[in-house]
Amino acid sequence: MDNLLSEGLELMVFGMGFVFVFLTLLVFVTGLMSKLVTKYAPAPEIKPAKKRTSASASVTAGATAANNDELVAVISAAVHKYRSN
Amino acid sequence: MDNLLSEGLELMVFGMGFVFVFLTLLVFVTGLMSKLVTKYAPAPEIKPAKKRTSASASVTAGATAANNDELVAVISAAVHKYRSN
Amino acid sequence: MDNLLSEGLELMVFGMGFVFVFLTLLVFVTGLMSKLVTKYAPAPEIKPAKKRTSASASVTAGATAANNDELVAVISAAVHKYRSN
Amino acid sequence: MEKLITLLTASGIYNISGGQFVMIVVGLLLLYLAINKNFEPLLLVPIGFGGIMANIPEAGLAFSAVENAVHFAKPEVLQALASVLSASSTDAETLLHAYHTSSPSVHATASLVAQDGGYNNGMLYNFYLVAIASGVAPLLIFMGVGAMTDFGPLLANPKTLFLGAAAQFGIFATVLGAIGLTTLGVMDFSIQDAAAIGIIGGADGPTAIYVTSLLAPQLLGAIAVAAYSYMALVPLIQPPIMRALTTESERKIKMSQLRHVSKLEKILFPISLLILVALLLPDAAPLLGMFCFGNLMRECGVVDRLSDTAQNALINIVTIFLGLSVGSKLSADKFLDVQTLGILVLGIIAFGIGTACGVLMAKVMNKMAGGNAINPLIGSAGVSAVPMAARVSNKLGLESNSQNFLLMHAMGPNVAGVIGSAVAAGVMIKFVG
Amino acid sequence: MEKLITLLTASGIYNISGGQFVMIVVGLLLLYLAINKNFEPLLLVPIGFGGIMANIPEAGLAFSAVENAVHFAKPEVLQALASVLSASSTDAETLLHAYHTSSPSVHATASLVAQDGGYNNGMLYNFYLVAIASGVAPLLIFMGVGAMTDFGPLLANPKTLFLGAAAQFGIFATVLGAIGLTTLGVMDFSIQDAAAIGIIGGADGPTAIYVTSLLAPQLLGAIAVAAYSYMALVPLIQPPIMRALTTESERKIKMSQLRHVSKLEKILFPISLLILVALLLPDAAPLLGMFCFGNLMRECGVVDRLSDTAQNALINIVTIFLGLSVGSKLSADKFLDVQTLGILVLGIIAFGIGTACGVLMAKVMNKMAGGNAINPLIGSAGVSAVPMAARVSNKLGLESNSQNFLLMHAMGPNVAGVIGSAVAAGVMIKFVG
Amino acid sequence: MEKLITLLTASGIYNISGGQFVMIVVGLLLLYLAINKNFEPLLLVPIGFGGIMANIPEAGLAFSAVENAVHFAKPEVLQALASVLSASSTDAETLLHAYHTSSPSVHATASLVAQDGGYNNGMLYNFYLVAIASGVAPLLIFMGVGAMTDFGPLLANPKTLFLGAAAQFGIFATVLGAIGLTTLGVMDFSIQDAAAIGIIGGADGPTAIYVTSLLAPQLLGAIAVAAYSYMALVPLIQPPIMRALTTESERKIKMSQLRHVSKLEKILFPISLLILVALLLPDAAPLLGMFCFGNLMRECGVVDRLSDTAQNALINIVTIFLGLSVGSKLSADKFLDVQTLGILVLGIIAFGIGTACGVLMAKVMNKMAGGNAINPLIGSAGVSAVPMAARVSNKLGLESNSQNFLLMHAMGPNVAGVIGSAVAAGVMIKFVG
Ligand code: NA
Ligand code: NA
Ligand code: NA
Repeated sequence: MDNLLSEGLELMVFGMGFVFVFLTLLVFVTGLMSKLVTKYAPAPEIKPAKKRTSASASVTAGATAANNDELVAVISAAVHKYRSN
Repeated sequence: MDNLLSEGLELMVFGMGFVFVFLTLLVFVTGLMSKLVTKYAPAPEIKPAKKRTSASASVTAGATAANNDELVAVISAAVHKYRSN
Repeated sequence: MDNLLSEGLELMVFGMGFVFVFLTLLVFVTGLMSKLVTKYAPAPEIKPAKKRTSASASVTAGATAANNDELVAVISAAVHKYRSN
Repeated sequence: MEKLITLLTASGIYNISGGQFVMIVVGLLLLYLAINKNFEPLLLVPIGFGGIMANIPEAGLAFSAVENAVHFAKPEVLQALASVLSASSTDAETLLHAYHTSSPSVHATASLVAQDGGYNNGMLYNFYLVAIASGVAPLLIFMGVGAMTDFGPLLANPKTLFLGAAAQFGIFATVLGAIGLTTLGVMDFSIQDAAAIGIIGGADGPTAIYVTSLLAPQLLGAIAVAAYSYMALVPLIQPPIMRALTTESERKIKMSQLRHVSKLEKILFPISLLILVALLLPDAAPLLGMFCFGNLMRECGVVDRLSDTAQNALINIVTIFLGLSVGSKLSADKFLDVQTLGILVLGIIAFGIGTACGVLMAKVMNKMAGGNAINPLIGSAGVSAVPMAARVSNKLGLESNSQNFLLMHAMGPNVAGVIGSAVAAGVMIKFVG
Repeated sequence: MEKLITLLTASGIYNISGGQFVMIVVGLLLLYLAINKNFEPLLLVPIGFGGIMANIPEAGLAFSAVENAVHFAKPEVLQALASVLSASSTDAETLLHAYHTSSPSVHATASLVAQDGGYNNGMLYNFYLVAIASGVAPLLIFMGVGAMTDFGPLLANPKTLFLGAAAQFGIFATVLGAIGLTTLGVMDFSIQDAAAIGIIGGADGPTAIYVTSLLAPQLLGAIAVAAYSYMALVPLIQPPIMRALTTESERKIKMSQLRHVSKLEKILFPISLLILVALLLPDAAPLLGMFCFGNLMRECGVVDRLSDTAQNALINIVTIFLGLSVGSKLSADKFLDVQTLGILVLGIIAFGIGTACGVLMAKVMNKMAGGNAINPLIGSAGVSAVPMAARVSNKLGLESNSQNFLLMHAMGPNVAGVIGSAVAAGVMIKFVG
Repeated sequence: MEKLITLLTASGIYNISGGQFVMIVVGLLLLYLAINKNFEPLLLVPIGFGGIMANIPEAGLAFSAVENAVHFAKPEVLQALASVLSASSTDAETLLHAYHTSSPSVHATASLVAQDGGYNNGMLYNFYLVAIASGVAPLLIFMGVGAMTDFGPLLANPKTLFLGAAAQFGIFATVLGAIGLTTLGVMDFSIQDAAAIGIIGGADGPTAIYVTSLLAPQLLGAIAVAAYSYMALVPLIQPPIMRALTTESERKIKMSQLRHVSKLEKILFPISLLILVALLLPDAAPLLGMFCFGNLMRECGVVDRLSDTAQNALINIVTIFLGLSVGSKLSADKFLDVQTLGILVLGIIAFGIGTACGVLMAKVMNKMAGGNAINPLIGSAGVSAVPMAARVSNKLGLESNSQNFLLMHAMGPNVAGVIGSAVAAGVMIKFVG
């Protein structure tokens, strides 16, 4: 019984301690991450999308937003021709 | 063989009988239920919803329709402010 | 090792051969099927639906498009009456 | 060269049996009926396609690991199977019979032995195990159907429950018919087989599949195909019977409008039904319990997202697997049997008797109510086959009186028929399960 | 005649026990609360309905094959079970105790013996095995919740994570309370039971179910019901505590607007959290891993169709089975126990302490930040109960200052509370699992 | 204090191995490619995330109960495992080798022994068992892809099937390459490994996963990652090859418009294909059967709700589990191997050869058809990688002639490539499975 109680106390101390340590670390990690993001990829809302597009434009030409626009045009034309005969 | 036939007959009598007994009881239970509802919660269509709202308004204030309306207003305001800076 | 190599070669010859045989057969089967369809069920786009309707109209009267139109009318009428009292 | 021979001798065209060929044609026929004639396509497209896949020679998609092992007949595997199954010889028939009649624990051991030998359950067999042998698929479909069902018309006129009761006479008369054929030596049905066949007359697919999977799993293919086909044929089967049993003046009877049913009544109904089931017939609890649960989700108004999923994504997913699983039972050795013929004949008789009893009961009720209150045409809807049977009642009503809309009045007995056949199913499971 | 007697003696009304009757009433009460009072209906409707089905006499829907075999007590089956379970006698209690404490391999053998005897798992028991015993249902719900969660407010003000930490004190204090009651001889909880009960204070349903299924499965029904009920009661439980611990001027504090959070930060957050979990507390990896996965699907913007399914069809399907499975644990012998009373009392204490600690922590942080930066009302949101607790903070804020919208500020601690209790759950599993 | 040490010694940071660290970085890289470079994100987001979770130290999420038991090494459990596995010693390597090479029945027994010792399958391992080891997930994805595929362009010009055949040469050439490397002693692939690696050249994710799970499950992680990565890289890999093998005038060829294809042809095509598979190559029946089933549901027009679910809710759910399951095979000991390097190199060679053969076949067909009928650029689409490869053909066509829209013409060989690689998969399974 006494053993159970001491186990419970220990659980409380270490458990609560660990929760605080973990969330404190998360505060630091999150803060650091946000700082890095703001520093090296500062544009709000619009840049990330833009950045992604331009970065990948050189790599996976077929799959980017730019190409998707183009694709829509192409498909529209194709479908139009295809249906109109 | 004969045994099988008598078993089938018995199954028919008791099966059909039971189906009728069960559905007859259901007729009574349903009728009684409808009568009680019409007597003690008479309002058609609109009351139940209303009743629920008012009854629970006193208990789980945060989760009722009334509060939902309020909530929408609050969120709209919050989002508006949040976005407009 | 040598055994493995010959097994691989055999796999390539028979595998590739089988793929070609299979797809060649599929070309013929598809072509034949298309020819038969064009011959015996020639109408483009509209006939199959029509055919289905008329063919089944005599068989499953309750479930065809024609009946569905009728049904919509019936239900509308019914619901209208039912709600308006 | 050797590889070429392997390929040829393992090809379908080299191995196809007459039975498999016929069953592939049957599968194509089911697809034709489903797609071209609109025969319950949601079930018959997957069933037909599953039936074709089940009969692809050498693929063994519908067979268990043990059945596949017996088919390919490696001597050492057969020996090991004979040993765990305590079979007297290693010939296919003896082994399969011993396997199919073995206890669950022997079954499990035999399955491991077959897997040790390198054989596995076919894809469709696995679908069958998960969807039907476990019982879960029909129950989930019942839950979805519950979530789609509006009990309003029934609550407005609860007496229509009697019509749903009367129409179940088709079920029990057919059981007797099946037993009669056996007594006469024409067929060879056990009492369990007879009960499962009778349920076709309940005109309710998931109920028929559920009962058959419990009482006579070897008949599942034939019974499910019969049940769904006849449900699709309701507009053909019912009208002559309905016309024969009613007079023109009866068919002209205009029923008074249904009263409005409150939300609260609709919420309390599935709960009342569940409690009645709990008190009287626990064996119907899985079927009717899930049905009531679906209906409560629909009506209670606070779990709309669950109700929506039960009526759409979930029931669609389950339907795909249920259909393919039923199709897996369309193998030649099980389906191409004189029993299947018997089932088809008995099934249509069950439908006919059910329809007739529903109409006759409606006539009796009409007499008792003064002769001008209940149109007997709504009695046929008591067989269920929701909503087809109710539409048929409506159609015949309109033929006699173009201003007589019976649809809503027929929906009452129609959904009552679902409850009635689920109760009948519970009685069957209790007595012969 | 014999058949009639069979029917009667197998009916529910003939066999119902007092406990079953009471539990059916409890199930009805849960449905009433869910439907009429809007108590977390998405869970409590299935739980309540499952609870009623679990207590249908003779149906055995919530029992395993072995439990059903013991209930129906065929002597030869009992004998065979006693033999594989090494039980000293064949009376029900001895057998069931031996079964429930047996090793997994003995368990599996006993199950096959019961099936050989003709008994099967009940439908709800199968749902329980697949959904909860496997651990998968709470994890998928966590994934869906992750896909629904916006970490923007938390990222705009990461310090609110401290509030999510402080509110977990309710969990550990309650563990100590449960142990205290045991030490005093009032209750009889093991350390595992105490840990599972404490998690109620985490105010997070899936976390509570996950932890309980690992540490104290026999308490699952009571703990899940308590957790969801108290989450529904948050608007009643929290306000008095919040008012008592704050001054009017504190409640009037207007918080500065949250900064804008970029898309990239939102994408990197779940990944950062996952890596922190991986490095520090592997035992929380399943829960927080699936949560982060859901959130990453939401934020990354390239798998919207997966995120949409995780938030809708999938979470709805899982919720239906999870609810019914939890309901299956509302059987009389497990729920109608003085322990349940203890759980209910301890659960509400856990909620109260968690709320208080959150508020107090917010007061401390406010002091440290100069006394006018953080409204302590947002502290109570740290218990999680998303988004109810945040709404309560907002509501009380508006009462003191009708221009003070705290909702977005309270969402930070609110989602921090989810992380906090998942971490606490990991610690529990590590130490007493 | 003891608890603190427990916590520390069980933490990830204390236990992480170099391999796990590298694999977590690999997982992050996959997420980066998926999210930032749009590399097949629907699969690579779950695969990458699953890979990170699989490498969380001490969590054992990707391990079976037996592997977890061996990792934690309780002496009595190791002793019991050694006994059922007939292993000569209790060291980890011996036990794991005995476990991985044991028969299914010994496997099952060992699993129960590990569970008796208190160890369980990790979450991801369970996902793998249900989704991939059972074979069901790739098949359901194939069904969904079938439901999304329009065979119209192929039916309008069935000869493009030859292009889908030619492009499969990449598969078989790569098998030979893998065997060559083994003969030279550079790598150590079995014939099964070689066959699975070759299938990467089929440019079809679910086919590659299905074949690999049957022939070489230990290579699943590397092969799936290679297959999806290279599919994403199609716009980089194909253009240089296409340009090198065609002349400017060939690339300018304008193809005549495709004829209209009737609904009935589209309905009959999947049925014809199924029957051809049934007659010639039963081993391809699961893959192509489910593909045809999905396509029939799409085209038949009477089961739209099933087709819609197969294309949305169901395929999304399966994709989530398939991705996480594949990710679970990205454990350091299996992925960080020189074999993975070999797989990556061979995979890209397979893609290249397939592309080249498709283009060359198109040139031959163009010559045979008079030299101005078929633009060879559509040949590369025969590798499948639907619809990326067809878009690439279209793009290069536009570069040479801005009025030349090849997209619809390239869709024919593109879907033919799916059929072609499924047939090749069937041949592999037949010969080396
Ligand atoms: Na019925
Ligand atoms: Na919490
Ligand atoms: Na391909």
